[in-house]
Amino acid sequence: MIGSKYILFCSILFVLAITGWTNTVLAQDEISAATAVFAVNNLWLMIAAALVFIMHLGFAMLETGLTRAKNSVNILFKNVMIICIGVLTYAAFGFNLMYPGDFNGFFGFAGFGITPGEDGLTSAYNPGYTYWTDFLFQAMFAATAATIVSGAVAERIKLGSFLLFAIIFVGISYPITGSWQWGGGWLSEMRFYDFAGSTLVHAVGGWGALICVMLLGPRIGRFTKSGARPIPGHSMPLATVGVFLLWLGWFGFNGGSVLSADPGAVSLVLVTTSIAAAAGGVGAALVASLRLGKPDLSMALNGILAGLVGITAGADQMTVLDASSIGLISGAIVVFSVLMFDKLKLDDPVGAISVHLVCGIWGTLAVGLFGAKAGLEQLSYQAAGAIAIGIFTALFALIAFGLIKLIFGVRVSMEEETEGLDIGEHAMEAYPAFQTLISEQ
Amino acid sequence: MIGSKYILFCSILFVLAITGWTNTVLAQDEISAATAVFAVNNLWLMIAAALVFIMHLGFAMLETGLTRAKNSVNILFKNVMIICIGVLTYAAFGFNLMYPGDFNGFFGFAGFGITPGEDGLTSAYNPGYTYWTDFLFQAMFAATAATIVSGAVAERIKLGSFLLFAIIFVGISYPITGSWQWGGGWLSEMRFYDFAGSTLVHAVGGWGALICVMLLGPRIGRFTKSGARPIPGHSMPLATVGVFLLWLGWFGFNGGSVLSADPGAVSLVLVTTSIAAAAGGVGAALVASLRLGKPDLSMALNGILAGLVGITAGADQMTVLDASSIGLISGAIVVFSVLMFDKLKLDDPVGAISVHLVCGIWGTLAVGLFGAKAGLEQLSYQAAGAIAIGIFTALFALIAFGLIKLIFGVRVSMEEETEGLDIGEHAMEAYPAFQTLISEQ
Amino acid sequence: MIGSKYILFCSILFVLAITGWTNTVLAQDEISAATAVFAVNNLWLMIAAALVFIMHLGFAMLETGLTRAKNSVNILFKNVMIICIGVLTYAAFGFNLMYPGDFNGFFGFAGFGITPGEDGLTSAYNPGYTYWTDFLFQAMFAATAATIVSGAVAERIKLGSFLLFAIIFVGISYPITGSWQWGGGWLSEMRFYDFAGSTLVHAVGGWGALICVMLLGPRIGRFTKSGARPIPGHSMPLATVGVFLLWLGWFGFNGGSVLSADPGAVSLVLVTTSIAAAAGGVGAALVASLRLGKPDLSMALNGILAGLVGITAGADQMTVLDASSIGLISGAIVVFSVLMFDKLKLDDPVGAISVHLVCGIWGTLAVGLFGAKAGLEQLSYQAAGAIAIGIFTALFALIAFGLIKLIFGVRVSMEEETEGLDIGEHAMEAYPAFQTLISEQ
Amino acid sequence: MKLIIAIIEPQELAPIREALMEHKIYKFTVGNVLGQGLDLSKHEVYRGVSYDIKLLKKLRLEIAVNEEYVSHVVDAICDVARDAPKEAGRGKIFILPIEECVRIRTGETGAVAIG
Amino acid sequence: MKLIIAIIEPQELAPIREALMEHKIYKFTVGNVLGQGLDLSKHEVYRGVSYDIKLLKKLRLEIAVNEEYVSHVVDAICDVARDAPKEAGRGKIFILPIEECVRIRTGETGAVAIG
Amino acid sequence: MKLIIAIIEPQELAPIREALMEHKIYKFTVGNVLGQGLDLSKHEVYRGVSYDIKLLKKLRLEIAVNEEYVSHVVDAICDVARDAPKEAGRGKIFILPIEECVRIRTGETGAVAIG
Ligand SMILES: Nc1ncnc2c1ncn2[C@@H]1O[C@H](COP(=O)(O)OP(=O)(O)O)[C@@H](O)[C@H]1O
Ligand SMILES: Nc1ncnc2c1ncn2[C@@H]1O[C@H](COP(=O)(O)OP(=O)(O)O)[C@@H](O)[C@H]1O
Ligand SMILES: Nc1ncnc2c1ncn2[C@@H]1O[C@H](COP(=O)(O)OP(=O)(O)O)[C@@H](O)[C@H]1O
Repeated sequence: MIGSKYILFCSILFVLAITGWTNTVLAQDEISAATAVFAVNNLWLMIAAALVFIMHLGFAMLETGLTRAKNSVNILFKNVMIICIGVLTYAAFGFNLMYPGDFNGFFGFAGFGITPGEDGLTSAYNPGYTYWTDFLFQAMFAATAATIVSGAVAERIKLGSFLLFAIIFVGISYPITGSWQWGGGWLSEMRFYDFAGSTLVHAVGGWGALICVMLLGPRIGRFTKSGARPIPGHSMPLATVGVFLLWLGWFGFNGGSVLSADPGAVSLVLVTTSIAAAAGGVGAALVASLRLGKPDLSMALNGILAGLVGITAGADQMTVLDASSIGLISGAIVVFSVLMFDKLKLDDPVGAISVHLVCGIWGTLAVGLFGAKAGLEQLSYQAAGAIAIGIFTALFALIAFGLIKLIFGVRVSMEEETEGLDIGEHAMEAYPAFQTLISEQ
Repeated sequence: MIGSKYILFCSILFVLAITGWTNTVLAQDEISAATAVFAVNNLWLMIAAALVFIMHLGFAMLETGLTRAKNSVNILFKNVMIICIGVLTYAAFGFNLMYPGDFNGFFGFAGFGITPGEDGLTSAYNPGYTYWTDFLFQAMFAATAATIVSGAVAERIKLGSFLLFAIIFVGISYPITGSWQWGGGWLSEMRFYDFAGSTLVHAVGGWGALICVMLLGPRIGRFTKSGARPIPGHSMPLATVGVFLLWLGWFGFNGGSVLSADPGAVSLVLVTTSIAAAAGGVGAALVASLRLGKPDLSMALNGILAGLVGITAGADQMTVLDASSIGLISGAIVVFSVLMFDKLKLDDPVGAISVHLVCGIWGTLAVGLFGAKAGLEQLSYQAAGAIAIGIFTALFALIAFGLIKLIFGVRVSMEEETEGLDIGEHAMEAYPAFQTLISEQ
Repeated sequence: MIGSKYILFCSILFVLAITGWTNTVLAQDEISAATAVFAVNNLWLMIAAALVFIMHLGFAMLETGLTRAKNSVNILFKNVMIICIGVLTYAAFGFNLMYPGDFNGFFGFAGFGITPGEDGLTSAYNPGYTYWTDFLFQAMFAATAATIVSGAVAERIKLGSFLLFAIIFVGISYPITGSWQWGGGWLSEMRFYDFAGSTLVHAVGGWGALICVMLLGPRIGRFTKSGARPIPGHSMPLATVGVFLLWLGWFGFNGGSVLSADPGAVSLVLVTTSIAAAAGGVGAALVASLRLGKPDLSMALNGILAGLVGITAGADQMTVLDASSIGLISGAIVVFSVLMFDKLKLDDPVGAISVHLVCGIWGTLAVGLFGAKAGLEQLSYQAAGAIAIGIFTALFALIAFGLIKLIFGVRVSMEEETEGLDIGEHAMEAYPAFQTLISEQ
Repeated sequence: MKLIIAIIEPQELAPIREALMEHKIYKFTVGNVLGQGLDLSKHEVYRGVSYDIKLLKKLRLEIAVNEEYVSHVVDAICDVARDAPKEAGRGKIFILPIEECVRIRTGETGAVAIG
Repeated sequence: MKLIIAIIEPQELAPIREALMEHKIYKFTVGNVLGQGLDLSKHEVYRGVSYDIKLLKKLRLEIAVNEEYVSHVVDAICDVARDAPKEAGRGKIFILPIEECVRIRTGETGAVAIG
Repeated sequence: MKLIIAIIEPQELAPIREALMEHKIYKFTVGNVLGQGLDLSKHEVYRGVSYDIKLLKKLRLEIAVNEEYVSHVVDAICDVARDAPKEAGRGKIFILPIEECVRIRTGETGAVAIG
C-alpha cells in the first residue's frame, strides 16, 4: 500500500521534474510546485546526510567508551581520520566506482573526481536530490563501513596499517559491492532487496571486522587458560552517548534511504526504525538479565544497535509488529553472538561483529521472513545476496589486510599494547589529569 | 496577529489537502502545491520528533552528571530503557489512550496497537503530518514524562520497581491527562491552554517525581541534624552537555508543537523559546550569585531548563519581552525552589521537581498573565487545568508507586546504596579505570 | 553556473513572494507554490539556526577538553553564559546595529528591541525566511564570536571581566563590522566577499582573542626560560566531541548562509564545507606527523576546524578541488601557526587564534585565489576588507579590554590560578569524585 | 612516637573518624589503595562474562601518635569493625616506630609536633 | 615483623603477584604513586611541543610479613625484574620494622595476625 | 637509612623538588592523599548549599636517604614552607628507620642502593 503511494509520489515528481525547472520561465505555475517539492526532498536528504555524519561521532564515543583509557587518543584519532579520509577517498574515486552509470553489473568506474553533469543540480538528475546531495549522503554512508572495523580491531592495531586498510576498504571494496545493488548491478536485477544497507553497509563492515580480528589476534590477556577474561571499557557514559547518537543518526540513515521526503514512506521508516531499536534494547536487556543474572548496560546498548541494523534492510517494508519482532530477535541474537565470539576466542572489544555482521545478515534475511516482501523466493534472493557480498568482502579483506600484515605488520608491540597505544602511537594521553587504576590485576 | 495568519495558513492547507493528494492525477497544478506544503510540514514534524528524541540523551547526561559516579551505570540504564519501553508502550496502548478520537472527554481508548487509517499517510489525516509522524512525535514526548521522574529518584531506587512505575506512568497516567487537552477532552473545551505541555508533560512528570521522592525518602547522608548536606554530582561537563542538548531538543518540542511548518508561527516559537531559555539561565545565575555569593553552574543549568519549561505553555502567544520576563522569573523561581525543597527535606538530586513541576505550573499560569491570551478568565482556566491534572497525576502516582512499594519495595538496601547501585543492580562500574575519591567524609 | 541558477531561483521566489501570500485568496494556484517554497526555505534556515546553536556546545566541549580539569566549571559556565547573554544582547540591540536598514554604510542603529514589521512573517520580508528566523540565525552567529575569545583566554581570566567584555564585543563590535558587509554597508558596496564569515565572524573573534591574550599574559608556567612548556588538556574525548559537533554545526553555519534552501547552492556548500574540513584534518595530521614525528590528535582536530574556517568565506564559490586545496593549506597553516604563537609567547590554550584569526584571514584571501571569483582585483578587495575589519576590531578590543583591565582587572590571583578557577570563582569542582594527578611537576 | 598504618574498608572511614575524634585524635592522612587479602574477591560482569576482581578497594589510614595514644587508636578502629558483620577483609593495623617528627610550619620537633 | 615497601613498575604487578603466591604470600596492599629516580623521563608531545614527564607512574606495594618471609618477598620481586631488560627505573625495596600488627576483624595481634 | 615521609601542600611540590635537587637528593616517590589536620576545612557550594570539606588534598612524599642526608631533606622542605604564609595545614614530616634497602634492578643492598 505504502509502496504504491510512494511510487505514485515519485512518478509525479519525476513528471514535474522533467517538465519543470529547466523551462522555468515558460510555465510558472507547474514549475514552482515542482521546485518546491524538489527543494523539500533535497532538504531532507541533506539533513539525512548530516544525521549520518553524526553517526561517526556516535561510533567514536561508543568505541572509546568500551575500550580502555590508555587507548582513547588512538581510537579517537582513528575515528576522526576515517571520516576525513573517507570523504576525500569517496570523492576521489569511491563514488564513481559505486555509481558507474550503465555498466556490466559487476564492476564499472566512471572516472576520478566528482562533477555534476549538466542537470546535476536540478530534479532532472533525480527528483529527490541534487548531485551534490547525492554525493554527500553516499560519502557519509561509505565511511561508516570503515568505522565498524575500527571498533573491532581497537586497542592493538598499528595506526598506519589500519588507515591504509580503511582507505582501500572504503575506496574500493565497499563501492564495488555497493554497485552490485545500489549502483544498479546484478544483485538489484536479481531482485535482492536491501533498503538501507543491512548487508551493503553493515555486513560489509562486519566482514571486514571479522577478517581483521582473525588476522590480528586478541588483546593480551583477553583469553586465558581459564577462559575469556573481560577487559571493561573505561566509560559507560561515553558509550551511552554513542548509542543515542547512533540511533539519532539512523533516522537519517534509514529515513534518508527513501531518497525523497515522501511523507508516508519516510515517516513509516522512522517509526519502524525506532520500534526496532527500542525492541532491540529491551530484547537484549531481558536476555542478558535472564541469561547472566544482571541487566548489563553494554548489552542493552548493543541491543539497540542490533535492532537498528536488523531493521535496516527492510525498514520500508515492515509493519509495526514486524519491526518489533525483528528488533526483539536482533536484541536476543546479539547477546548470544557476543558470548559465542568469546567462545571462539575472537576478540571484538565493542561487539561490532555481533552487531553489524550477525544482525546485518539477520536483517537481510528478515526481509524474506517478515513484511511486504516475505516469501521463500525473496528469502532465497536475500540469502544469495548476503552470501555473494560476504564472500567478495571477506576475500577482499583477507587479501588486503593479509598483504598489509606481511608487508608492514598490523600489530603493535607487546610493550606498546601494555603501556597503551596513546603513548606508543601518539606520545599523548587522553586523560593526563586523572589517576587511573592499576588495570592489569 | 500571528494567530490569525497561522489559522489562515492552516485552513489553506486544509482546503488544499482535501482537494489535494487523493485526486492527484486530475488536477495536477493545485495538487503538487498541496503535496509540497504537506511534505514540508511533515518533514518539520519528523525533524521535531528527532529533536525531542535527543532530549532523552540530554536528560541522561544531565542526570548522570549531577549524581555520583557509583550510580552512573544505573542512571544510564534507566534512561536507555525509558526511551525503549516508552516507545513500545506508547505504540501498544498509550497513543490510543491519549488520542481516542471522539470520546466522553475524560477517558477513551481506541484499542491496542497502531495502524494508520485509510488516509493516514495523506494530508487528509492532518494537513501537518502523517499518522506515523504523529505517533513518533507523540511517543518521544510521552517518554520524557518518565525521564523527569528518573532524575528525581536517582541513586536509591530499585531498578525493577522504577521501570514498572515508568511503564504504568507513561502508558496510562500521562495519556489520560493528555487526552483531556490534546486529545480534545474536557480541558480543551474549557479553553485551558497548554501549547506544548508545561502542564501536560512537565508538571505531570514533576508530580510523579514529587510523589516518588516523598515515598522514597532522601539519599543516606543527605539531611543531617545540622541541615542539608550536598552530594555533589560527579561530572559538570556531562551535566552541561545535557542542558545544551535539552535546549536543542526544545526547538523540536515547542517548534514541533505548532504541528506544521508555518514559517511565522514556528519561527516565533523558536525565538520565544530561546529567549526564555537564555533569560532563565541569566536569571538563575544572577539570583544564585546574589543569594549564595558565587555563580553556581548547576543553578545556571537548571535556570535554562526552568526558562524552557516556563515558556512551553505559551510559546506561541508571547512577545519577545513576555518571553524574557517569563524566563527571568523562571530562573529566579528555580533557585528558591531548590533551596525550599532542601528545607522540606525532599531530596531531588537533579532539581527535577523545581524545574518541571514548579516552573511547569508557573509557565501554565503565565499564559494568563503574559501574552496574547492574558486575562483573569484565562488565568482561572489555567489554574483549573493545572490543579485538575495535578490532582489526578499525584493520586495516580501515589496509588501506583504506593502499591509497588508495598508489594516489591522501592528502595535498595543501605549497603547497596553505600556501595553504589552500579555494583548492586548491574555488577558493573561506569568508570572502572579511574581512581575515585573517598566520597563519604 | 551555480551562481546564475541560484539567482534565478531567488528571483522566482521573489516574484512569487510579492505576488504571493498577501493576496492568497485571490490566486490560489500560484500562492500555494510560493507558500511551499517559502516554507521550505524558512524551515532550512530554522534548522540551520539550530545547527549553529549546537556549535556552542561544540565550543564548550572543545575548550573544556583542551584545558585543565581544575578550570572546567569556569569554562563551562562561560560558554553557557555566552549563549544566554549573547542571544539577549543581540535581541536588545545587536540585531538592529547589524541590520540597520538604509544607513551611511559605516554605522547605523534601528533602535532597541526586535519587532517584525508588517510583512515580517511573510516572504515579503525575505523570500528565504521570516523576521524571527532571521533574528534567530543571526543571534546564534553573533554569540560564536565571543565564544572564540573564551577559549583563548581560558584558565586565567576573571569571570566578571570576561562576561563584561563578551557583552560589549557581541553587542557592539561584532554588529558594527557586520553591518559593513552583511548589513549592506561600505564593504559590500566595494564588492568584498565573505560568504558566511571567515572574516566577519571568525577573524573578528580571533582578533578579539589575540588582543585579550596579549593584555592578559600567559598562564603561569606556560613559558619558562627553556621555552614553551605544554599544559595538556584534560580530556581528549571531550575535545573530539567538540570538533564533531562543530563540523555538524558548520552545515548550518555555511549551508544556512545561502539564505534559502535552494537545492543546488546549499548542497554545493555542504560538499565544499565537508571536503575542506576533511582536507584540513588530513593536512594537519600529515604536517604534524612529518614535523613533530607523531600524529597529534589535538592538531588533527584543530586542522578540521581550520579547514572549516578557511572555506567559510567562499564556500559557495569553490569547486571540490578548490575546497580540498583550501582545506589542506588551512590544515598546514594551523600547525605552523600554533608553533609560531608558542614562539611569540602568546598563550592560547585551545589554538583559537590560529584557527579563527589566521585561517579566517587565509580563507578570506582564498576567495581571490581560488574558485569562481579568483582574480587580482577580488584579492585586493578581500585584503582590504580583512584589514579594515581587523583594524577596527583590534582597536575596539584593545580599548574595551584595556579599560576593563584598568578598572576591574582581568586576571585572577596567582593563588586562584594555581588552585583552579573552579574553586576560586565558583567554589565548586567539575569532577569532585575523581582523583586528579599532581599537575605541577 | 608511633606511626599507625591501618588498611580499612572504605565505608568505615566515617565512623572511624568519629571514633578517633572522641579519643581526641584529630589528625590523620588517608589514601586510596587496592588490597589482596583473605576476603573473597568480587564478581563483576561485563558483556556477559563474569570475572573476579581480586584487588579490592581499601583505604589506607596513617595516624602518627605519641605512645600513650596507640591503644586508643587501635581500639577506636577495632570497635567500629566490631559492630559490623565478621566477614573476612576487614583489614589490618601495623604499628611502626617513628624516630622523629617535624611540624613543617614551625619547625617544632618531637612529641609536641605530632598533634 | 617487617613492612616491605616496594616501588615497582606498573606492568610488573601481575608477575610479582604470581611470584608472591608461589611463596605463599597472599596478602598485600598496592597504591598508585609517581616517582622520580634515575630513569630517563618520558617524552610526551602536546600540540607540537614535546615535553618531559619527570614524575613517572609507579606502583607502591606494601607487604607485611614475619621475619622468615622477608627474603622470599625480596627474591620474588627481584626475580621478576631480572627477566626484564636492565634499564634504570626498576624501583626499590625498603624494609621497615613493624612493632605490632592487629587483625581488625578479630583483634588478634602479633605474628599470627600478619598473614 | 631513614624513610622520610612528608605530608605537604600540593602546590609546594615543585619548589620542594627543586630544593631537594639542590641538596643532591634526586629520588623520591609521591602519592595523593587526603588529610585532616588543624587547618580550616574548605567551603564549597553546590546547588545553593555550602558545605565543608574536611579532608583536604595533600601530597605524601617518601624519601629514603642515608643518615647524613636526613637534615638536608628536612631543611629543604621546611625552607620552602617558610617562604609562604604561616597558615595551619602546612603538613608534617615523619622519620622512620629503614632496616634494609634493595635496588631491584641490580639486587644491591644497603647504603649504596638507596640513591
Ligand atoms: N600482610 C599484609 N600486608 C599488607 N597488607 C595487608 C596484609 N594483610 C592484610 N592486608 C590488607 O588488608 C586487607 C584486608 O586483609 P584480610 O586479610 O583480607 O582481612 P582479614 O584479616 O579481616 O581477613 C587486604 O585487602 C590488604 O589490603
Ligand atoms: N631513595 C628513594 N626514596 C624514595 N623513592 C625512591 C628512592 N629511590 C628510588 N625510588 C623510587 O623508585 C623508582 C625507581 O628508582 P630508580 O632509582 O630510577 O631505579 P633504579 O634503581 O632501577 O635506577 C623511582 O621512580 C622512585 O619512585
Ligand atoms: N599526627 C598525624 N598523623 C598523620 N597525619 C598527620 C598528622 N598530623 C598532620 N598530618 C597531616 O598533615 C596535614 C597538615 O597537618 P596540620 O596539623 O593541619 O598542619 P599544621 O601542623 O601546619 O597545622 C594534615 O592534613 C594531615 O594530612
